[in-house]
Amino acid sequence: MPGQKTFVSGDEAVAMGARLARPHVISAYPITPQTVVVERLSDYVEDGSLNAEFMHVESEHSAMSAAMGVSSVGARAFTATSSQGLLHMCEGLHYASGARFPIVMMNANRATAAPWNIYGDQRDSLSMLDCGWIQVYVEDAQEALDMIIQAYRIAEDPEVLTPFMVNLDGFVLTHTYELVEVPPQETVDAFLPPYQTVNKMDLANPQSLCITVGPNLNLEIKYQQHMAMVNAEKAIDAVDREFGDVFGRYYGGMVQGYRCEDAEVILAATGTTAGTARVVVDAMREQGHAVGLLKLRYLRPFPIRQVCDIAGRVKAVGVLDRDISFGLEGTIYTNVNSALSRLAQKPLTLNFVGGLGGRDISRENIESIFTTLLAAAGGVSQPEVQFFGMECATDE
Amino acid sequence: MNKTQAKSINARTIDDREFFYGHKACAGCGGSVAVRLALKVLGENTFSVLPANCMSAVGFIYPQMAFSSNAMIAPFPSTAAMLSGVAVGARALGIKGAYSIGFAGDGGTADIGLQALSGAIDRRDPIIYICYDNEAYMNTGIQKSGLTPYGATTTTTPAGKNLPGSVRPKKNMFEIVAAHGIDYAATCSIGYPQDYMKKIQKAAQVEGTAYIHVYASCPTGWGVPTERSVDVAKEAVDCGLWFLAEYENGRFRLNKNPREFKPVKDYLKKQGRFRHLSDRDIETIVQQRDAKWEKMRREWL
Amino acid sequence: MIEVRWHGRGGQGGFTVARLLGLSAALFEDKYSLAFPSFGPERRGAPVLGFTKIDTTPIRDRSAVRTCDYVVVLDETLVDANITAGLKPGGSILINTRTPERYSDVVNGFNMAHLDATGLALEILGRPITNTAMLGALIAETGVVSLESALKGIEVEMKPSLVEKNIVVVKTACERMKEVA
Amino acid sequence: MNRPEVQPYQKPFCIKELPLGSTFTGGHLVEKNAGWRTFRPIVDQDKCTGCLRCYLVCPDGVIFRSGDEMVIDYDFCKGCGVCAYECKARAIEMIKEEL
Repeated sequence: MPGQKTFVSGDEAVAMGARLARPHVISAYPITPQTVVVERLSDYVEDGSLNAEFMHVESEHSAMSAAMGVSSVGARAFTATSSQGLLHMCEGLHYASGARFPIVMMNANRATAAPWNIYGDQRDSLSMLDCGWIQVYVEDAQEALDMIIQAYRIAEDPEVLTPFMVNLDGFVLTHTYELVEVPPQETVDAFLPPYQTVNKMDLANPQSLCITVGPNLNLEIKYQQHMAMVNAEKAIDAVDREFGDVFGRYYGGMVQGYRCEDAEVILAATGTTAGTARVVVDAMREQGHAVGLLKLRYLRPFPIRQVCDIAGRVKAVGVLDRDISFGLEGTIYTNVNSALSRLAQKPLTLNFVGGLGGRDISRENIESIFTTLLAAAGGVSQPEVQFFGMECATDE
Repeated sequence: MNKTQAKSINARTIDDREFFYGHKACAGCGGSVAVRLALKVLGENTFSVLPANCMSAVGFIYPQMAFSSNAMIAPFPSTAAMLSGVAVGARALGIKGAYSIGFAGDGGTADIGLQALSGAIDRRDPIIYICYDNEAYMNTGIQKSGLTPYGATTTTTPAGKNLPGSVRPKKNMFEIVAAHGIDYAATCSIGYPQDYMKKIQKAAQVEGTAYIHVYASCPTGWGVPTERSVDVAKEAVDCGLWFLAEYENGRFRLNKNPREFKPVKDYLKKQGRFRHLSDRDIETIVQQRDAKWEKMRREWL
Repeated sequence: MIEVRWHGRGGQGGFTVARLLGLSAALFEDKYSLAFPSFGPERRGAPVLGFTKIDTTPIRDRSAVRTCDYVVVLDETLVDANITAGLKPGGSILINTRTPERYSDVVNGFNMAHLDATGLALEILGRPITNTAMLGALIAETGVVSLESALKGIEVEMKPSLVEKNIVVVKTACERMKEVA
Repeated sequence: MNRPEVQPYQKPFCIKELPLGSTFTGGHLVEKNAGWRTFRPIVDQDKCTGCLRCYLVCPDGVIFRSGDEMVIDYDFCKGCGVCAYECKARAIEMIKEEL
């Protein structure tokens, strides 16, 4: 049964993905640019196309707390937020992962205040890398829809039982309309069975949840949680393969290399930026430059092996961060370097920070990044952390 | 949510099982009386949610689990939000005949948890929210909360040369909740356990959201000997500094309207937290009490 | 380095006296000391521990105290089979009791001293708060700090209304320990 | 019995045996609270009128009717004295814990 073609925005694709995943309860608080997700879901609940309860919570902190309550009785919870909202529910993020509640949440990547900015960058989700949530970054609306469905399969896997954050670039993806194939409900139902778990309150077998664990066993419990996230890679790859077999779309699991096999330099990027980078790679390849793109899909668990296998061989690796961890460098750069440091011979690496607060990342920006990388590979020394696309001098 | 049989609830008809047992609360803890009795009234089919407070801190210390019916700790601001999620999740799963009940303290209700409680009432989620009020943040060592009464010394409102302890009156939680147009709200005291049990049962039969505000003494925080714990909660009502009332169908009702009160001074002087009060402070407290009762009698009778 | 372990119940002032000892050594005897409770919620009635470490050089080690030179028991109902666990050879145990013979076996060979601290506290303070009485007993038995430093510590640390009586308690405790010795 | 009882407890030997995340069985007791008290309540069954006020207000739920007697679970009584204080018939006395 082929899917039904639609022309929708990233937000709408997420709402459709959520509807297909049959959540029991949606608890969400509106925030730009996520609002269309919750508006569509409200329509679906009202028109009966989604048999779910919609909780009008009074804040994002309560959105996550309610979602945890839902999961604690074994029901499937869905929520969505962005930037300030994500930060407001930070306590709940750590809480849910520690309680092993497989909640799925869409996060519209958006700059964090102050100063106020409603446009896209990844400061919000990247500042939450340590909160114990699986994090995937999608490139287009189709991948957004598909990953909401895959997210439940992975998160609810008894070996994983870890909450899952699906990240979409604010506006550039959430509010951009494109062709999306919506898979049929029956196929999705076969792919994504109802949520079954022992990690819940049960009238027949009363449990205590979110208990206190002191120095006697806390270290071991957190090791258990860490290993579940590390081993989630198996489920991620398996679900990606099965999804491809069933729905015809393979995404490559943890990462997706594009023309990296014979590349001299590689640029690592996430989300919609990877899309633009693909176009620049093709163009520069025609001009005879051996450049490649490493699309990082998952940032937690982090694809250490894949980054080493694909990017370890080249002379120079660039990492594009729509983020800056003040006082050091881009957060993705820190993670990629940590992975590459496992290699006996670490390639030269450069960090390209830009696209903050909705600043467009143009093809020219990426082309000049590749040119810089090629020069660095040729021995021209370069500053390790470079802000690109600045519209005023930095008078350093 | 089906209704418990409407048999009148008392010491003989109450469930003889203990659902909150072997906990690590201080000897004489009033809060544990409130939790224990409520769970016995409601029976085994419950989902309890407690935020960070004494009762959760003493009830879930791995491997000693004192709750033998389903129970869960919520983030501090989230009692009513998480509890709503439980109730709505259970409804979505078609789980019948189970009560979703929250136990938060005074600060957990009137301060950090107020927003979530307001949201739950607004949504009319099918929950029973119990605030056990020991008039300060006791779990963290007796700091002032929004329900700390005027004149009480706490570690953050120390009575000294310049201040008589807390200088603000208790927030009026009962009427704040009622102002939401909640289906049922009541005030109780562990000193009047029969009245408390009856109101818990009534809350369980409510179609919609119910709120119970129960006065629950804290020997440690109030500076009373452990054996007097329940009696001091009773005396609070008898001297008029607390009251037993209900809000239902949009109307208030006073359950107990004593002709004359026991002396406030006796009630206060028994407690370490009030021992410093001057006669003038006590006079202020008596005036505040009389003003409150004058209003209640005028409007609620 | 001298290490003292105090056994009390929540609300009996076990940690207050552990801190008082450390303060006296640090402020009045040019020593370095650490004082800390057994971390975690202190529930009224629940058994709790307090620790004092005193040394002539700054104390860097922050790991849990495994051994100690002296064990001080403020409430004899806390005495159980492993009350002397961690006590160093030659160390002593002090128990607030009127019937020390009852504990001759459980102190398994360690030097034991005792004081009816409850009686003394009721006599002078009118309340069974035994912490400063047992501090007096410890000083008399071990000289861990001088009586004078301990009294100065009380003056600095305690509320004015409590200072005078507690000074009498500590002094009397010392005298009564000397009489028995 | 209508109250949870202390069960033997073995610290998990390996990660697989750990509780899953932050979830554990309800009503799982591994230790008593008897060590908390310095006084214990004794009921004079003759004076007791069976009003059950002590049963209602006991913070730990350790005093209850069994047959026609009031029984106390001394494993979990903390000796707070509420029962004795609240007993109108003066049928409960707090006596010093024998050592």
